[in-house]
Amino acid sequence: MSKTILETQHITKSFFGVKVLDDISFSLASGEVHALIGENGAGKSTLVKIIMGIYQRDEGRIFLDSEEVFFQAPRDALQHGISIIQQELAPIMDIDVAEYLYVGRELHKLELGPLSVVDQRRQRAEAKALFEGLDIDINPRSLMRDLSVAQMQLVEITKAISLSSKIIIMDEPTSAITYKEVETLFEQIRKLKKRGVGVIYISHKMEEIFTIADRITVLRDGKHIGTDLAENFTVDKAIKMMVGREIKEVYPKQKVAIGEPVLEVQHLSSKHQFHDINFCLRKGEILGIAGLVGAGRSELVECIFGITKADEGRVLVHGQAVQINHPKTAIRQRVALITEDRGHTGLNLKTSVEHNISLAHLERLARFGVIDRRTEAKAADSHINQLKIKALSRKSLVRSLSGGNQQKVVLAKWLLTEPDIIILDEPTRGIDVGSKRDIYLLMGELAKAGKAILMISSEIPELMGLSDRIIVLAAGRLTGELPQEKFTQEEIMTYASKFEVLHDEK
Amino acid sequence: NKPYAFFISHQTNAFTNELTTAITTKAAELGVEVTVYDAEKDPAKQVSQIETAVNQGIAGIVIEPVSVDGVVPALEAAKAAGIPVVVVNQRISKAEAADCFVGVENVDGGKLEMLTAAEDIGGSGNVAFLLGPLGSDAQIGRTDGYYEVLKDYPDISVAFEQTANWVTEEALALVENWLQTGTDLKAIVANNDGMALGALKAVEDAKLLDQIKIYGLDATPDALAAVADGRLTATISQNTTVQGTTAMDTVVKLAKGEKVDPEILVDFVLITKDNVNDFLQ
Amino acid sequence: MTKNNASKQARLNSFRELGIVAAFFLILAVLVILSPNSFARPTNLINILKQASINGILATGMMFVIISGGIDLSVGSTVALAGVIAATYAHPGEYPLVVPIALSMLVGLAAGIANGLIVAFGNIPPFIVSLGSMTIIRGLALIASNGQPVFNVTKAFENIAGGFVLQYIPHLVIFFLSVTAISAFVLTRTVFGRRVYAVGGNEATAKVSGINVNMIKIGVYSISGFLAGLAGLLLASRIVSGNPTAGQSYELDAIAAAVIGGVSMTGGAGKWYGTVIGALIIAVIGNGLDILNVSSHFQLIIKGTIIIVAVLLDVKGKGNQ
Amino acid sequence: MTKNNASKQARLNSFRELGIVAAFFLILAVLVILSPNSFARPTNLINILKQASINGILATGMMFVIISGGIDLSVGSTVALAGVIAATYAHPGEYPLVVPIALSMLVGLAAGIANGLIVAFGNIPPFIVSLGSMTIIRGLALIASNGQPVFNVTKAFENIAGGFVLQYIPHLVIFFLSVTAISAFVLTRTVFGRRVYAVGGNEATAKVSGINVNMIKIGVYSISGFLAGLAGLLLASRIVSGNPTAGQSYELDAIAAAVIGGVSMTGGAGKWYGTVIGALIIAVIGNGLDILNVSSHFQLIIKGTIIIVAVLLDVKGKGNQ
Ligand SMILES: Nc1ncnc2c1ncn2[C@@H]1O[C@H](COP(=O)(O)OP(=O)(O)OP(=O)(O)O)[C@@H](O)[C@H]1O
Ligand SMILES: Nc1ncnc2c1ncn2[C@@H]1O[C@H](COP(=O)(O)OP(=O)(O)OP(=O)(O)O)[C@@H](O)[C@H]1O
Ligand SMILES: O[C@@H]1[C@@H](O)[C@H](O)OC[C@H]1O
Ligand SMILES: [Mg+2]
Ligand SMILES: [Mg+2]
Repeated sequence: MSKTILETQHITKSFFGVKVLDDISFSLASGEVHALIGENGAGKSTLVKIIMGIYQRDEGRIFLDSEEVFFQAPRDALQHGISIIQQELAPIMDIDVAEYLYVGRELHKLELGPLSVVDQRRQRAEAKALFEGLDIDINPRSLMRDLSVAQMQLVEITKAISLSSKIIIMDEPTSAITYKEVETLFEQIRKLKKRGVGVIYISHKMEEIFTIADRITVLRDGKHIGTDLAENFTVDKAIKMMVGREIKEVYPKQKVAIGEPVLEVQHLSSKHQFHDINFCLRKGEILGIAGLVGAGRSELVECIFGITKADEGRVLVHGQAVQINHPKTAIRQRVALITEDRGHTGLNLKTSVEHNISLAHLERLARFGVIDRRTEAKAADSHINQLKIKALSRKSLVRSLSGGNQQKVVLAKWLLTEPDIIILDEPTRGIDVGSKRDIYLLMGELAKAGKAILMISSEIPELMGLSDRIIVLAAGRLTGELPQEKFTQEEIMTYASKFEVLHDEK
Repeated sequence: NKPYAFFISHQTNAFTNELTTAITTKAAELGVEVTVYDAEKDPAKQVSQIETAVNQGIAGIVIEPVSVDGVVPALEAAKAAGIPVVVVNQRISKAEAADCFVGVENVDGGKLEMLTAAEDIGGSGNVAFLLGPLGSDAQIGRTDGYYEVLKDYPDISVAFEQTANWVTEEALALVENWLQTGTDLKAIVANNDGMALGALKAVEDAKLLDQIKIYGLDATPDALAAVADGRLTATISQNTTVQGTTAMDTVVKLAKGEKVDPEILVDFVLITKDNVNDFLQ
Repeated sequence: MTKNNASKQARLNSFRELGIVAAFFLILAVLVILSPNSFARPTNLINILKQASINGILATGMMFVIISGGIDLSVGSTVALAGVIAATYAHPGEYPLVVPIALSMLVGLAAGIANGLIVAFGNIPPFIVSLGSMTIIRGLALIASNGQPVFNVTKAFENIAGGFVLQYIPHLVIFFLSVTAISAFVLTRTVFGRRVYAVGGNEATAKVSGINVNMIKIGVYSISGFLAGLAGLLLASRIVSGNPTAGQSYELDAIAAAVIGGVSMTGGAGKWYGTVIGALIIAVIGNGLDILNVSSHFQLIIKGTIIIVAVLLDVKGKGNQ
Repeated sequence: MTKNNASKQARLNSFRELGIVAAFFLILAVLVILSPNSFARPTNLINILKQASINGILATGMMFVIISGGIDLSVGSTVALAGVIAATYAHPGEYPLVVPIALSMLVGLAAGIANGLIVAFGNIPPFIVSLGSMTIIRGLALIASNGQPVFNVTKAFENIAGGFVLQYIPHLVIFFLSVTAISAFVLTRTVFGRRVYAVGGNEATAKVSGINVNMIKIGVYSISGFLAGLAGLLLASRIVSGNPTAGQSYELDAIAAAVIGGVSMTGGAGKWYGTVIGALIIAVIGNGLDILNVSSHFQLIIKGTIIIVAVLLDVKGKGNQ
């Protein structure tokens, strides 16, 4: 075994008197990928944030190359060759991609301390080269604001890799990207390993863990459950250690009778985003939408939900053409949309779990405009229980929840509206295996209760495991439709890569 | 042994400072205590301050009001509580609310200033007026005075008339802009010295001082210096110190139960190069 | 999750907001010690409440706007315009009292609606919209009054702000308390109030959650304008005249009260009682320093320092959790 | 995204900022038509530049602060304090010219550093910090000058702002241009400048990227304070006296210039030339309306309207992309 480059001993951390890390010891060797797994709220992000100097530990020690370190700020960690891809994407929106890649370590022409002249041309050139090397199609001059979530995540990956750190922390780096990019990332990780870089890898995707990890550490409720070489683990064993019980049959698909059409999309087009989309969703059906990053799936459902306007085409709900030009109309039609970007369109991070959950449902929780707070509290509590949201209480700030639990809050919000048509855009982003299963079961229940579900997912196994039917988008066009019996990964990928370049319709 | 209270509209120029100094000095001389309340130009604040002071218990009130009517009810209440009230410099809208007014007749100050200017320019030509904050007692009175004089000078026309809010730099920019129009101005008459000095700077920069005469009011030290240099044509003193000492004196008399005149007027004095030396300290 | 946890969290949350309340009592205590016979008198305490009222009413409106993510710089000018209009229709023997009352509030409401419409549909930064309208409304106040104070108003008009309830409690205080009570209810209990927080917290999320964001914006500026109209009426009644130059920089005091009380300038967070405390702190400092006969130039230094230190105590208090 | 799309996007981005420039030229055109003989004279154009200078310098400092996500309300008071100090040390026959010059800028810098330290380490909202310091610094200016203008300064002192280069170009304009040029360079080219955007764009991310966020904050307030000191010196030289009440509400004009020019109040975005255009628009409106001899009440209405409409044109221009 190669030498240990990072070691944490007996780390303890509490928030508001609640212990979220309890005596955690962890180590990383050079050239090693050490996976950190555990349920939502287990403390994974908190641990790596402490290593990075974002949070300060209450107790415990951290050693870097056997020397004890005290990081006051991420700056100190960076200087010691540690970098991080954070779980929650929080880019700087109004600068361009090249600048973002080099923020905090700008390339200079002239060394004058803070007044050093930034060599923007070189930054762009380097950025372009980096992207080419990683086979990522992003223009270094685009504003960060104009990127999709997936593209932002790719930029984060590129940034972390380009830092030439000794230690790279990846906190759910693949939550928004698809197979193709995951492959590219793994290739890079393998290259990094050869250079002796150590990687801490956090993910809820078991295939990824077993593909890339050398060692695995399991956390549960802030406690260290076990560490071992990856080859000594099986998926079932890992899950059992994480959840504390067995979970079998990953995709619990139920048989449901499929009824009449409830949502029909006809010739829907929006300039530069998607073109002439036709499909129909039926009662009791789970319809999957597959596609690569940038296929326009999110744009399509946002348009159906009234967030953006279509240029052409129409939408029918229960056979009636409806003009949905604001989400409030969609909600009145009993449509719900769980958007893919929880930070920007899913949550109000400044308020409590309870107020987030009730947000889309206030009218029906109120009489004469006055909120019935008892009913509200009950509704919030019951959804917190149903979805096993790990929060101190419904009054906790949603900001203080772990990523996966935040995602569950978004789900709870929309379930509370009792929708007939549920659109889910990457609904299990960042959700642990146990909870995923709960959500899958829930989707089954909903379908059984006659709801219609439209689901976008970049995890093809998930899509195949749950859908009754899958439609595939490529470059904004509908390129294929597959009935359940025809689901294969290859088939879906073929349709997803069937680019007929979307011409500018003038 | 209650203290007296002096309410002043603000304490941010030479005039108000001189008034305050006069009052506090006189109080010391008379062996009484005086608390100074600064309303920072807010009429509501002055009302609050009167209420606060009355509530604390005071021997008498001298007030330089922010607003000519705003303070009336508060003063009436004070009077009803047996506290003597002297209003200084600016009249209130209801004279009975106070026991005495000590001050000037602003219209007269405006008249004196305008009359001087009209004579200096030979009774004809364009003039421009720089006004204080619109609606203030001094602005209204002095400007009325200007127009009263102009009735006798049909050949003088007012080319520009604008407020510069007592502020030097506002007056400076305003006059710079007026001068850009190429209008042939003979005189700039300002409601106070602060603005007159701004006008002076603009005119000097445009090298037009030999053509345009400038007039101010208040006899502030910097204005007096400018008059002595022959740059500012004239300023007018409102005998601020006399106003202050008289007011303080009067309120103490009232508190002792002495009778005083309901109105004590102080004269304006024209100050030009000829007599400026009498006023320079 | 459990009842127990929920109430624990609730206690934690509200304890966090207590910093500024503590700062307030600290200031009170210092003043009581420095001036036991004058400051702490019951009549002076009522006096302070009265002096806090007009700013308190403005601050309440401002709180709605700031929580929604906006700002309203035009309230000071609206106070002047509404006051001038009110006084104009309050001359003896002309109109019944209801006319000036209704007109001043309508004027405020109209200003607010205009601000709201431009912010919502023009998509212009609220700072610019209300800076523009602050200037415009001041111009209107000057034009409406021809640049001079409007006086000669009825006794009944004077009595609106000047009167007392139960002999001791000034009408102004009653207005302040009523506005506070209603606002607190609207903000914390109603769908509208909840949506104000949501819009300020995350506008995109609010929209996706079915909230008509534009209506909420128009709503908050309308409230702010309406309350500025009311404040203008009260001020005119208090100074028995409509003064076109009144209310200058009142917007800063109103913002200060809200922000001292913990309303976040970036929107989405703030409590009604924080704003009340903020307004009281400002009034107490002014009153206390006057009573202590601190020279007005030094008052400025002390006031500025207290504001910063009060908020510092508040922030540090929260940080220690 | 194809290459083609990318360069198209880049072009779009820079076109987006043109809205306010167009609005500016529209205002110019209207004034030229209304007053061809006075407004469009070369001497008047230089006059406008001169009148835009002091606000332009303040707005430049404000721009740094706002882009970093802050606000500095204290600049107007700093102008007064620096001016008073400068004038105090500029009496004939007392100190060499360098003393008032250095002192005024040091005073400004000190005020800026103090603001920066409190914002950075106290973690207090910048609005409150600078509202407090605005009050404190005004108090200091009044105390330092004993509440009255400080006059009797040397010719050389008067010449700092009042002189000309090449006979026609006022020193003020040279100062404005130099400040703009240096600031543009710092903001767009240097590590510090780029980090100001990063901090304003997303403070947490900037921190995780290794930026010393506190240093950047202290930096921007220092720049703003320093430039306010310079502006105070220039104003004192321009009005040939140090006036403790000078600079009132200058902060609003400075913020307006920056925001009209497209600087985002929420931080992270803004261009230096936008701020210049913003300051010019404000100066042009003031000059034009004075020249047209519009009554001051109407001036307010027109000014307010133009500010809103200019930004509306800007926003709509961007929206149509
Ligand atoms: N800033 C904070 N304030 C309060 N509580 C926090 C804070 N950050 C994290 N927590 C709590 O700490 C616990 C661990 O959170 P953490 O984010 O480390 O979980 P995680 O293992 O990364 O989960 P996930 O898989 O959902 O990302 C959670 O219960 C969370 O609510
Ligand atoms: N804010 C934006 N401005 C301009 N273009 C955008 C924006 N957001 C997304 N796009 C573009 O729209 C297209 C589709 O976006 P997106 O990547 O979200 O599609 P998707 O199918 O939902 O994929 P994903 O799996 O990443 O959600 C891409 O070409 C993307 O660059
Ligand atoms: O200068 C002004 C003075 O002349 C007037 O009497 O009161 C207000 C002052 O600012
Ligand atoms: Mg996490
Ligand atoms: Mg998507």
